[in-house]
Amino acid sequence: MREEIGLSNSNMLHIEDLTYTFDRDMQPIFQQLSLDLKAGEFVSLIGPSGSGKSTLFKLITGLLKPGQGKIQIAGNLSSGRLGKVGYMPQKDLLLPWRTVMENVLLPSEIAKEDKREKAHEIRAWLSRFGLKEYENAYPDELSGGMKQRVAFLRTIMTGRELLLLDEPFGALDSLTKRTMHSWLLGLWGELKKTVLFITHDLEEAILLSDRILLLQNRGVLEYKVNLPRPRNSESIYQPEFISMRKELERLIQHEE
Amino acid sequence: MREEIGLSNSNMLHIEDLTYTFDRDMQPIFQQLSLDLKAGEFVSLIGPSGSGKSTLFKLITGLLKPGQGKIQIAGNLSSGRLGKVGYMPQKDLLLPWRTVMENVLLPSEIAKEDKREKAHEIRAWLSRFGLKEYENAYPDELSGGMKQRVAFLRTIMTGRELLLLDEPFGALDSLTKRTMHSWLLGLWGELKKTVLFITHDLEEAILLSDRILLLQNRGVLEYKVNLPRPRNSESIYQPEFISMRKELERLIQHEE
Amino acid sequence: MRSKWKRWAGEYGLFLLTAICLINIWQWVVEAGMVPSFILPAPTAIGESLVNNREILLGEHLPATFLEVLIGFGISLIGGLLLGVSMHFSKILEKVLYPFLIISQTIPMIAISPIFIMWFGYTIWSKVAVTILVAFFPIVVSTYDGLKAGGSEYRELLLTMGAGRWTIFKKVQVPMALPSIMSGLKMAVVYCVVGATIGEWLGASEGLGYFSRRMSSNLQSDSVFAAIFLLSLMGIVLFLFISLLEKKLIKNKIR
Amino acid sequence: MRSKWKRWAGEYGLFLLTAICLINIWQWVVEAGMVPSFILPAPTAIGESLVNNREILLGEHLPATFLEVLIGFGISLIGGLLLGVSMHFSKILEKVLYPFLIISQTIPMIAISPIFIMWFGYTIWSKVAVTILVAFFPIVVSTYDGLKAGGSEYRELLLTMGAGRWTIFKKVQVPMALPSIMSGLKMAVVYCVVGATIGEWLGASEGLGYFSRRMSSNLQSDSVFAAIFLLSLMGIVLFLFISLLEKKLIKNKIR
Amino acid sequence: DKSPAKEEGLQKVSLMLDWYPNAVHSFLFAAQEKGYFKKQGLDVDIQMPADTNDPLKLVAAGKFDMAISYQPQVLVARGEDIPVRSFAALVRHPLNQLMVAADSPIQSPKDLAGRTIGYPSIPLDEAIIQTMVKADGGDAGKIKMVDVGWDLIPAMATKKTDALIGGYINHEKLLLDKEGHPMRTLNPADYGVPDYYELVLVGSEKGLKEKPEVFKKFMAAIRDGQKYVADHPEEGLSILLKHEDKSSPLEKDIETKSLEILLPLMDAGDKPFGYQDSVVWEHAAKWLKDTKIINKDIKPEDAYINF
Ligand SMILES: Nc1ncnc2c1ncn2[C@@H]1O[C@H](COP(=O)(O)OP(=O)(O)OP(=O)(O)O)[C@@H](O)[C@H]1O
Ligand SMILES: Nc1ncnc2c1ncn2[C@@H]1O[C@H](COP(=O)(O)OP(=O)(O)OP(=O)(O)O)[C@@H](O)[C@H]1O
Ligand SMILES: [Mg+2]
Ligand SMILES: [Mg+2]
Repeated sequence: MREEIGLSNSNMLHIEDLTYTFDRDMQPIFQQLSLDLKAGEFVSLIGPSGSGKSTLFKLITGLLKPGQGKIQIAGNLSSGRLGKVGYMPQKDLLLPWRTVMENVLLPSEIAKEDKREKAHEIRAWLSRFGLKEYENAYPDELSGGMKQRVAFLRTIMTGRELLLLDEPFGALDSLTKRTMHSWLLGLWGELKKTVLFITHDLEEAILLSDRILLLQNRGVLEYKVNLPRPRNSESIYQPEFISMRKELERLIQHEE
Repeated sequence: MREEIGLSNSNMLHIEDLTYTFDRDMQPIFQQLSLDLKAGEFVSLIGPSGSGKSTLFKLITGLLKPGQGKIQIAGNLSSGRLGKVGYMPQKDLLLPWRTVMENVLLPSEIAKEDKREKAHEIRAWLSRFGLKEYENAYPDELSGGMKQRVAFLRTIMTGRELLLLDEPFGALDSLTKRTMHSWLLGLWGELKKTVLFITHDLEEAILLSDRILLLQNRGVLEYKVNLPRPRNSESIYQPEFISMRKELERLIQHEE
Repeated sequence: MRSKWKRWAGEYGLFLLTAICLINIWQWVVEAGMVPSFILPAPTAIGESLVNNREILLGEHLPATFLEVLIGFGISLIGGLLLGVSMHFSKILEKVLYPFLIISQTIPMIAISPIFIMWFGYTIWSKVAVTILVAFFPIVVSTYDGLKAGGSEYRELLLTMGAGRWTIFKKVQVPMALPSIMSGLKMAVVYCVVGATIGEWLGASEGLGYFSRRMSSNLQSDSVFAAIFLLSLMGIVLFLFISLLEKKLIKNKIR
Repeated sequence: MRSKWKRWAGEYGLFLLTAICLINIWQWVVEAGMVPSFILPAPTAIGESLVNNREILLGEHLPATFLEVLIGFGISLIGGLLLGVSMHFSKILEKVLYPFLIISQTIPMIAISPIFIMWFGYTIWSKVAVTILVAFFPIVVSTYDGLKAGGSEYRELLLTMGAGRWTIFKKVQVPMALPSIMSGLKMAVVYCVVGATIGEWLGASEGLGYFSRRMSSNLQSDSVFAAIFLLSLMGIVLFLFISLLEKKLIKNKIR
Repeated sequence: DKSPAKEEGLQKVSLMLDWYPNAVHSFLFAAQEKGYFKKQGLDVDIQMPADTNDPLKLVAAGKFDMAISYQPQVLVARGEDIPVRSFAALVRHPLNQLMVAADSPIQSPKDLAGRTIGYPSIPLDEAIIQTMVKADGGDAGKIKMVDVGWDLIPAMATKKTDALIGGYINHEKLLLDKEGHPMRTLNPADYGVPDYYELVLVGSEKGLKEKPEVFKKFMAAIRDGQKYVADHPEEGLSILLKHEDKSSPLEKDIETKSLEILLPLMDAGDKPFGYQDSVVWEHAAKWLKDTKIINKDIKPEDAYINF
């Protein structure tokens, strides 16, 4: 017992023997899934479409209740996980009746923080994200990629230690994506956030992560990324990088 | 005059001097944009987030009216372009009150085709797309990638000659994506469809396209993909392919 | 079978319990003489009157009122939906008709009852006319407002598929307007009941409204309230029926 | 200034035109003797009566009714919203109260007029009570039904941000329910006018409803219709006011 | 002219009318205007009902001290154990009479066979017709009674019915005449219906027992009022009209004619205004019992009291 607590305390996220099923008559999506995230780690989650990545995120946030097993965040084994992590859903889910600024302010409003101050901070972020002129635009005036950036910024503004990002850069062009990457790496390095990151872009996964988790029906397969940091976008053409990618691809194909 | 008609007739899509502005006081999104798609061509459209790719699609479909310039589809210069192209929007836009099957049946219903027959056809497609068991599921029971596949299938079912696909495979993992690629290439080769394809994945663009169009503020930059067909997913590790990708990346960066 | 009963109890049990409590208090209040029974008769007296008059109440007056309600609601339903839809499609129609619709709601029945009698005489149609006048408004407003709501992205998608206005209307706008429309229908069906009652005041020879008026002039409050009890029951049953329909229609829709 | 006028004309011109046409036809029908003037007086006669009685109509009866409407609507608004919201949050409350709400709508006012007078006497409150009885229902139903509608994804998102029920309610559910609520308010405000009229029949010494009933019993149809004209006008103005509010509130919201 | 000190000494009395103020109520407004109530130490508050049945109930419930109602209604009420009692007869003969168009072939009640009669669905009206036709030797089974709701006049004016019962000779008839539909009336009292009191003043049994002096004072005041109106009909009427002008003007010609009709019907002859004759009560009670309007045995002598 003591050991367990000791173990979980050092981890930001601890999942043990998680089993979840949507419908009783359907196959479980996870069976006995276990994984750990150390504080300050950057871990990517990849896996086939429909394998349950987004569902896992919903379980971690507390939106869904696990059938069996336990989920601990920063050592707290409590069922009240809601509000403990920064979650960016796969759909942008910007409130259509709020402007960009108002949408990004939402977490601060909920945390009852000083709006004026935050608005100032947000304005700085917006211009870094290339959204300077869109502060007062409504979501339906934005392009797909812009919406994603706004949703990403909104997640950042929750100020949580553990960030769950569900394909945050899926709709971004390579240049914008690169800016966001370097920015995310900076944030992660500076603020010691822990990030769990869903992506379909293997290059992105390798570039950003300490570890890559491959979610599959049989469980989770771990792949360690042994690249020195700091990394930058040029790295992707290095031979180690390309060989890693190939290996990962083989792994995925093999698993199927 | 004669020449113009002659020219446009040979093209599936002909855009000339297109200018479009959302708000009067804002900068125009396109200025004097021109482009042509020959029948049976496969062309990718890339460009920074917010550069107007989706807007261009909306103009081509007829959802938006051009400020200046003209758009011809299969030589018809008519303002009634609605219903002439197969359009897959960036958001999946599946009707939440319809099942997967009912959503995919929508174009056939609108075209007043025989439902029973189509349903049969769709069932075959669904299993090819790995959605066999989801025929009667509602959109909110699907993962992000599944929704995208359903939306893609719905676009195919319009049966149009010209397909406008707005990031159709953005939320798909590499394996599923690969299946879809080979399938799309097959469809295009067999049925002689003309495809205009928005993507942020340069590899995808190179792998699939005859030409790549780079949309930027100053206009469209064309890049010809001189790779022999048939191509397959292994091609991406070939040296020509990698050099092409690097060239393209340089081009994008240079443009910025 | 048993679980059905249980569900039913869960659904209505609490209301019944509260109702029984209230009825007991009411009984006590009347028996204690705090309210004279000729103004508010005791529940037992109402029950007695219900039993005594069951034949004419259930055999004659209830069916008569029910028929008026059904016809009135049916016509309001069709007409209201049509009008709401037409107003949605035609700005002109909307601008012309909306004010008249509001006017129709602000006119006290007493002022136009002679007109109704002139037109419809003392037939069932004068009562149906009042019912329609009362039920029309919520149906039109909720249909019109419901159709206004959102969904422009879906509409655009269907446009690109070559769908006409009518198809878009059927496949996108109606499903999206359904919650609002059902909300209006629920109100309308309840108003129909009181509309029929008022209609029977204009002149009738049967119906619960007629019966209650007659008994009122005979100073038989218990019978008046017996009729009101049946009217309320009718209102609740019709309301529940529409609610059920709502659940069936919207169940797998906007979730 | 001019463009404002133009917009106004575009908005209401068509209705006014139609109204003028109809009024002319009406005048002609009455003058031709097709309808007896004591059943439907000529518009000119109504106008004359309006002018002749302008002092008591505008100086006494209109303000009296307006006050009743305002108080009644105000209370219904607050109470209806509160009740609708409470019923949304508490299944128990919903199950207990909904049937009573429906019952309240099916009881013919005339049957309980002695009860009203017993409780409220001849004060303004008996009229306000009727107004509330009439306006409450659409507000509660539309609030309750509006809050039921969709938005579960947004709700989930806010949950993950640590928002409580109340925050989610304020930030997601209220904005999403607003169209439905405004729809209910528009109906309710119109019903308030007729509610005040009915209230005045139960006992009053002023108000447009009182006036119209008095005049009706004296067969002075022109004065009856003069009062109705003012009632309709009040209904339309209040309706337009709520519509304006609706536009302001929902303008940049669900587009 | 009113000193507050004097006002304070006044006893408050509430009175509910049978209907909206009209010529029949002239004596009340005259008594008020001329200070007869004040002279008796009374401050009378006059209200109007929503429904003609309300005044009785509200008096019985103690919400009002007195009300104007109808003699048969008082008897019906006593049959229903509603504790009210009449304490003055205001109009001593039926105002509610059978009306037919002036040019109608109906000359007497027996001619009603096969005709439709409009009425407001009050059982009393049914009894009146039955009695009238039977007394006239007609076949009561061949009559069609049609409920015309609360609107009596349009039923007649739009010729939906051949005859009308439930309307007053001093109101509906005058209005119909004025609108170009001249009416003839057949008095129920001429055809077997007892000559009952149309309008009576009622109080609750409790009130009448506990403070008879108030009623005595009230009677004194309205006797003065009625005397004033009888002596100066024009002035009496103008007091009413002036009072009503403030909220809803009455039509002078109609009310003038109405008062002309009413004054003789309100005159008690050698007895004081309001006096009630035990014979009238007995006859009315018997007739109501015979026609099954009332099913219980009631004592007519308990239904009224003279002051
Ligand atoms: N509400 C639901 N009811 C029933 N089944 C559901 C529901 N939500 C998701 N599922 C099912 O759960 C499985 C996993 O879905 P999930 O969204 O977690 O996949 P994913 O790994 O995020 O996929 P993608 O990469 O396509 O987003 C899918 O098969 C899906 O059909
Ligand atoms: N309804 C609108 N009103 C005003 N501006 C709009 C509207 N829709 C789009 N825009 C603007 O037009 C520009 C182009 O948008 P568009 O959606 O075409 O970009 P995109 O190239 O598709 O970007 P992405 O790759 O991020 O999807 C953006 O700057 C956006 O803000
Ligand atoms: Mg997902
Ligand atoms: Mg786009």
